[in-house]
Amino acid sequence: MVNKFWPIFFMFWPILAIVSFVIAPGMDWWFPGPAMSPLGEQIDNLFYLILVIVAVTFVGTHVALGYVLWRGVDNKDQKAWFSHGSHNLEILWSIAPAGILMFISLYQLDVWMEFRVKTHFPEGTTPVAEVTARQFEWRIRYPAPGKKLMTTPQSDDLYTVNDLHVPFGRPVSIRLRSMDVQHAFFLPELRVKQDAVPGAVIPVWFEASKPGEYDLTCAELCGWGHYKMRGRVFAENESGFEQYLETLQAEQNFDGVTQPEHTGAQIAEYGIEDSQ
Amino acid sequence: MNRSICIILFCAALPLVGCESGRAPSFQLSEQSQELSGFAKEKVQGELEAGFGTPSNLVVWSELDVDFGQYSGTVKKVGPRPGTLKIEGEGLAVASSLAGVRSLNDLKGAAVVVSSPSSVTESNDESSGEDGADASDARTSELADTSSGEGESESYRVASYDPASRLLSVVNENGVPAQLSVAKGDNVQILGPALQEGRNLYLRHCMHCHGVSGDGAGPTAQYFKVKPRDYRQGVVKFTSTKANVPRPSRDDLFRIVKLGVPGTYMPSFMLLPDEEVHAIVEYVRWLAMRGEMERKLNAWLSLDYSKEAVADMEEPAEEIESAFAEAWADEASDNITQFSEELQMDWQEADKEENVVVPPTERVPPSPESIERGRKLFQGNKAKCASCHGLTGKGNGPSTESFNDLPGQPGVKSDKAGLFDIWGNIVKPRNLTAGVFRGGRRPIDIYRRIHSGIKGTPMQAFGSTLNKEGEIWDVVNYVLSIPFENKQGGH
Amino acid sequence: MRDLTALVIVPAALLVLIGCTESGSIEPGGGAASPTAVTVRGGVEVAGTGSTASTTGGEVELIGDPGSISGTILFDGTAPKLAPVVAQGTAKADPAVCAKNGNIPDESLVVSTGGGIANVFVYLSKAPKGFEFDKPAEQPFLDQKACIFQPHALLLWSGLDFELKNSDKVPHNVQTFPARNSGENNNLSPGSSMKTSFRNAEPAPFPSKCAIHPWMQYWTLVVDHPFAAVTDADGKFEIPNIPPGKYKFRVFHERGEMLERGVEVVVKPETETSVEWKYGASSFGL
Amino acid sequence: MSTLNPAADASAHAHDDHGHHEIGFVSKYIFSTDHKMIGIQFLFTTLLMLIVGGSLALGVRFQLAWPWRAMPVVSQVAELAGGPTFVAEGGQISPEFYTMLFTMHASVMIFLVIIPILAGAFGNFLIPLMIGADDMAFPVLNMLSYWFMWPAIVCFGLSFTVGGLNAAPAQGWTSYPVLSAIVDSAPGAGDAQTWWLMGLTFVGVSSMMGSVNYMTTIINMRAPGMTLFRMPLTIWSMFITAILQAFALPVLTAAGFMLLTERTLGFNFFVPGGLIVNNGDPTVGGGQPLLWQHLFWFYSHPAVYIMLLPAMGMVSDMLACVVRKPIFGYKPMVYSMAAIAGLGFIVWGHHMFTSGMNPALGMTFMISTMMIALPSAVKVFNWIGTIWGGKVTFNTVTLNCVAFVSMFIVGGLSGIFMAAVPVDIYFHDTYFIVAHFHYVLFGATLFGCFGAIQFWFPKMWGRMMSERLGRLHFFLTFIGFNGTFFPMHLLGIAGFPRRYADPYIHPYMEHLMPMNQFITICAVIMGVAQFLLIGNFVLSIFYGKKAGRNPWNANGLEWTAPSPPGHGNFDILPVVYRGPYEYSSPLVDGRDYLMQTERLNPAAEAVDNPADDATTDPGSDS
Repeated sequence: MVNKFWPIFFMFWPILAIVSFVIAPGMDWWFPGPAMSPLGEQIDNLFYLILVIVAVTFVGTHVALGYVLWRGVDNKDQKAWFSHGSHNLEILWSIAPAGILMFISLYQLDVWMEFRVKTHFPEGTTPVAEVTARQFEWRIRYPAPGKKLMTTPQSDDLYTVNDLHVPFGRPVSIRLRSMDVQHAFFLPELRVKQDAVPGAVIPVWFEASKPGEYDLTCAELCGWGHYKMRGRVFAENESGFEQYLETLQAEQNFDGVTQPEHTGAQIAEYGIEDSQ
Repeated sequence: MNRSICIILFCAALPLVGCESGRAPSFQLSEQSQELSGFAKEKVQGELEAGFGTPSNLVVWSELDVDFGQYSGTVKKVGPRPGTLKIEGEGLAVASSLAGVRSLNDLKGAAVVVSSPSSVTESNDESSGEDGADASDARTSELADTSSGEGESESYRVASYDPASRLLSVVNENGVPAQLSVAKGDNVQILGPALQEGRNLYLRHCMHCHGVSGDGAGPTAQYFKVKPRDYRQGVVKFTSTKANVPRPSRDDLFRIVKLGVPGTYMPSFMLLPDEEVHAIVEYVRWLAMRGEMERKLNAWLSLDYSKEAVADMEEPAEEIESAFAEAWADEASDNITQFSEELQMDWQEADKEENVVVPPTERVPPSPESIERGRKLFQGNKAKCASCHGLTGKGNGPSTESFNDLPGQPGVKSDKAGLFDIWGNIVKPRNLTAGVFRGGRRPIDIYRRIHSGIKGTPMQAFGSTLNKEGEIWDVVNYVLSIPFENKQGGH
Repeated sequence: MRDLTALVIVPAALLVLIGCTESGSIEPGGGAASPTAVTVRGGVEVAGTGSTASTTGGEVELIGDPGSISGTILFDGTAPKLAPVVAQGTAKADPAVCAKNGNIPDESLVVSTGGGIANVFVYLSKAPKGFEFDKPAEQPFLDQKACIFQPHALLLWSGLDFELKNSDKVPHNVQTFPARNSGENNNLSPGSSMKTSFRNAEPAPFPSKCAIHPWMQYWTLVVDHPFAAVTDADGKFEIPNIPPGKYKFRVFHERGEMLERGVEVVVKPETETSVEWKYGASSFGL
Repeated sequence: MSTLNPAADASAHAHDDHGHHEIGFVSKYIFSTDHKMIGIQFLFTTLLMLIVGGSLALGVRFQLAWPWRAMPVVSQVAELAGGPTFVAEGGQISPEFYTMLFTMHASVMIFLVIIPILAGAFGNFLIPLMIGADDMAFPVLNMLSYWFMWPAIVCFGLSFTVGGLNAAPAQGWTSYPVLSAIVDSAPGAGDAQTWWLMGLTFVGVSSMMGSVNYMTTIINMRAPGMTLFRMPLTIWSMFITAILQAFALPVLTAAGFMLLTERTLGFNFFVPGGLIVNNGDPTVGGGQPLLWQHLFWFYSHPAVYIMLLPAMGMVSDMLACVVRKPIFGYKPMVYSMAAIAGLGFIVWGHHMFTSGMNPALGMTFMISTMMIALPSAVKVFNWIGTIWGGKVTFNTVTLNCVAFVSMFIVGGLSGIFMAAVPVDIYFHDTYFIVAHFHYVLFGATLFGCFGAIQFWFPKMWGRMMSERLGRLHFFLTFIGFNGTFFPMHLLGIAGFPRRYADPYIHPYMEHLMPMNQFITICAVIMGVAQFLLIGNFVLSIFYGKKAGRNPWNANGLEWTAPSPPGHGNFDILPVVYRGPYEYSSPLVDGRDYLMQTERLNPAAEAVDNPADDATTDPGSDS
């Protein structure tokens, strides 16, 4: 039995691996919640598709490996099997993977096109804000309520930081810029990621399918404070969004007289409305 | 043989996984204190440690009459386990006028004072009153008692507190569950929760730039073009307070932490929960007070007992030292009391309603006329904004080129031309065409900067100069219009 | 066999680490190894009583009526001629007004023909104990003429308002750099004036300047007692009405800085004690 | 019988071999032109660097597991080294020091450990021995290629100390501009980054020299009868690697120089205008940051195969030997390696799916990337096929080789997720990537190297390494490795980004801290285990069991030479009659190996008559 230790050992860890993947969702070692955008759902589906294919391959290869090892250790023959391989097998295991891989890659293309190719963006994608990444925060510029987002700053634009409010239920886009180095606009729950490249303005569209608060992080090393770039996308209904812009406008035009001073607590409303 | 080898190798490798070195963050003495001669430096350090403690053992100092939050409750029953108390009613209640201390949870290690009802009833009544000052007066006087061990009161430290079960477990100074000499109905108080949580958050979020001692010289700061604020003079640039009120209000600090300072490395902490930001604000104020205390002690001692002063006295060293000892014995007590009064007064001033700059009139609508008037004032001889900010507001006025005098040191010239702030850094007058406003872009923010200047910088208070109706508003309107001057046509 | 060794060692490694993790509790942001504690400290107990002699306060015997001190501070040798800070017509700011018809002199050392040094502060760092006095009725004011501060050395009482004036045709401002008060920086438009004050006494004179015309400097001493004086153009000063006793005076000059940390002066009842102090070029870094 | 085996009567030669060439210590051990000594020098250097890179990694892990706590060793060492001193902070490192830790970890591991240990150490040592040459084609160039490592090491070392307090490159090993191009953009972007680039250039020069040498040697200096398809797969892999390096490296070197000139001479390639970095004045110029990424990855993706192929080759050789069986599908193995190399040049874009490059490129790169998985798959199947029906004895070599295969499967499969563009949108720059390339580079390559060290050690020193320690080391490393890197897949799926000094300020990651602590514990076990390897290596040099010429009963030419081989390697010029994998050949009885040099039947075996190859060529199917 001792000479079987190692085959068992090499069998044992793949089992652990599989198990860990099986229990992972239960242990909350999985995606940060279900995909909160239609595109995200497609991405998840692709992920699960690949996961299945990969899992099968993984199990298959390791079973094979374990089997040949097992057989190998108690190979009582005086000599090993003298073989230089099999042409047909080679053909077989070249064609099969090729087919699968080809399938996977072609199957993905349309999702990619939808996400990145401008002509394939969904109907009615409207730009809501300009997000400028800088070390180490997200500076956000909205058009004044009822206005369109201009490419250059306007005198009545509204500014805020780290807190991007958008209407949910329809595709919206942002103009993604970087003020200094390369950053990446990453919404884990929405499965959106796009680098902010210095010197370029990149339109990024996404659609929050439910109202709520989604984390916004930076996913491209941007310096010592890379981890500090904590922002959020706050998806709310149209009226709530309008309401927000108006509050922001009021706050921003505050002249110290005409209305009660916004104390810290009230600023926080924009920041912390409902984070229990 | 192999066995032994691998054991040896394993031991050799242990350092790799060696446990924490046990080192803890520590406050550093300021440059001036370093200039003091040994014996004086000792005293200063001792005074600061006694009054403020170390980052890992903060001291709420009764001489420093500031509210750092307080939780209090009444003992329902002692036990079940040794060192645990059950708190009556809702559990620990906030007994403090301080905004930010509600629902702080990180109480571990905070000081607990358990005292018999008689000695504390009145302080409870008062601290529930609106006026924070009175409440804290009562409390601190009582703290003084507890510290000096009078009255039947005991100090422990929090091990844990569970709001749900209202079970508070405490340990004594040595960290072992305390043998409580506590009776039902005794009053329980947890001191300075805001300060403590603030310290934890500060060490995590702020220390790398602003430094453990708040000297703006954290390890990361060395790379910045725009240096982090050094709190130790108690001065911050962007305040809502009047020109003659030197300190920022709590709200000012809160805004800065929440919104960040565009155009600098100060990021926005918008998404930190309010309580945490409040706690950070409290800790920053406390650090500033510590720095000021050090500064005041220096101002007093450095004249006679700085290294160079001692060097050019003819008396022998021990004579000077004994002279110092006398002087210290004679004056320290009064001075320190006075210093702490001064700085509390400064910080209390800052939080008073009447010291916030409120424009007499509401904003003049940004009409072309108003903007034109603003331009005249900006460029004209009355305010002469242009001499620093330049005729077109690019921040390149003649003063930035022609002078290199360091502030507060007459005759001392810098090798670089420019304007300097009190921290010795060159400050560029803001380039107003960029549309980046560090102290906030609301009209009121800009109004206040014009009205009472930017503290610590050559940007002066124009409140008394632009005193005619709406003059400041005109300038504000002009300043806000500068970034768009050339784009107005297309708009 | 071999695996036994391994099985011994793996837990060992684990243990070491677990040891580690417990030595510092796990939640992030802890920073220090030891847990934070907020403890209480009572009022400072400092040994000694208020009445003992102090190096700076001086010993006072309140016997008899007050005397007075009059003194002169002289420059030892011939004072050098200092170049003007701004020569006529070369002002880098507002040449239309500043240094238009005349140099702006360097006032960092002003010596009269008689050798008296002006603008020297003579003061006690602390009022002698147990002696009452009242605050003066009015305070000196500060004026700005032809881009020069007048006076160049200002002696103020703490807590009393004093006036800042601008008699020029250009805006000025006054930026102060005190040690124990908080600095201010007020703009003064042409011909305007304002009032301000310092709350705390200062241990030593401090400089102030005009940020618009940085060559404009003056020095202020804020005191909370009457035992201080500034020398006039001839280097003379007077401290009237001072109780008999032995004092240690500070003598401060902006260039020579602390000329004396505690020069001893004995005041007899109802007599004028006159003193004369000489300082050579070296004291002024010349 | 023994007459058939030159290894048997070799001891005599072995002795007088040492007598012959008397050369001074310096030229023998330091500035040696002997490929074996150079290989060994490379080996020692890389093992040393392995420790350095490893402790840097542990620093990273500690911060991730217990953020902002006084860091045990690394911070103290850094202090000793005149680096950062976090005294006021009580040993709590600063965020930029964290970025420096992972930057230097990657740089050291890639440029000073993996590439040199494969090409440098084993390439040098094995190539001449395996093809029956007495030395490299250009011995002096060979020596230089080692001694150009040291300027690189010095530069990397300097980059830690210059610029005063904790200034080391902090841009990640990819050093993307603008971060790496503008001096103010980050701590360590100053002189440190410049030194780093110099170091990179030196490494490039070093491996360029190596690759030229390898190609020439392999083409020109094979022993009589060593036709291309009789070469061991190790040689094939080294050959292909050399070609890869020769064609890819110049691009990186050029890019490096462009960045250097941009930083030092004010040229403008990568920095666009109008950026406000570190709140300074706006930049001027019309550079394009993506240009760097293209150039960098055009080298660095092939580099991944440079870091993998030699291990594949060596594992193939070792595997065939330890299972006493011919390699399964020799020619497909060769072709697939060639295919990997070829495709390796047209897949670099999959590192840039989210970089905002033209989406059309994204599609093409996805397809080519998917395709490159194919040859890898073929190789895996062939390895399994090789073990199939073999006689497996589990010594350290076997264990490491099997681990190689197993880990490579995982690494390869996880790659498919990233090859799929839409899925990569989510996985880009998360810990899934980290898991993936550690499975390939550590899991595959390093296990291969551990095996190779054990396997060829007797050839280097004439002694065997300790089996027990070897297996213990393998066991701990394997456990530690999988415990460290497998959970990282889950971290990645949970959206845990790379290069975060304190990820837990983001609420959706707070709950991942325990897992990170587990990972760190495993990482420490793995790190500690490496001391077993070092100890085993050093001790066995002196106390190891004496080994004859052919301790493994292997077929390769190197086993006909004495152990250790003297100057000039072979006492008799080897003549090759067959491929290297004739294990368990029916042609001989009583033993299951048949060396390449053994002449059985003159009629059947010509020395180098291609027509006859058909009969003995292992590639032909039986």
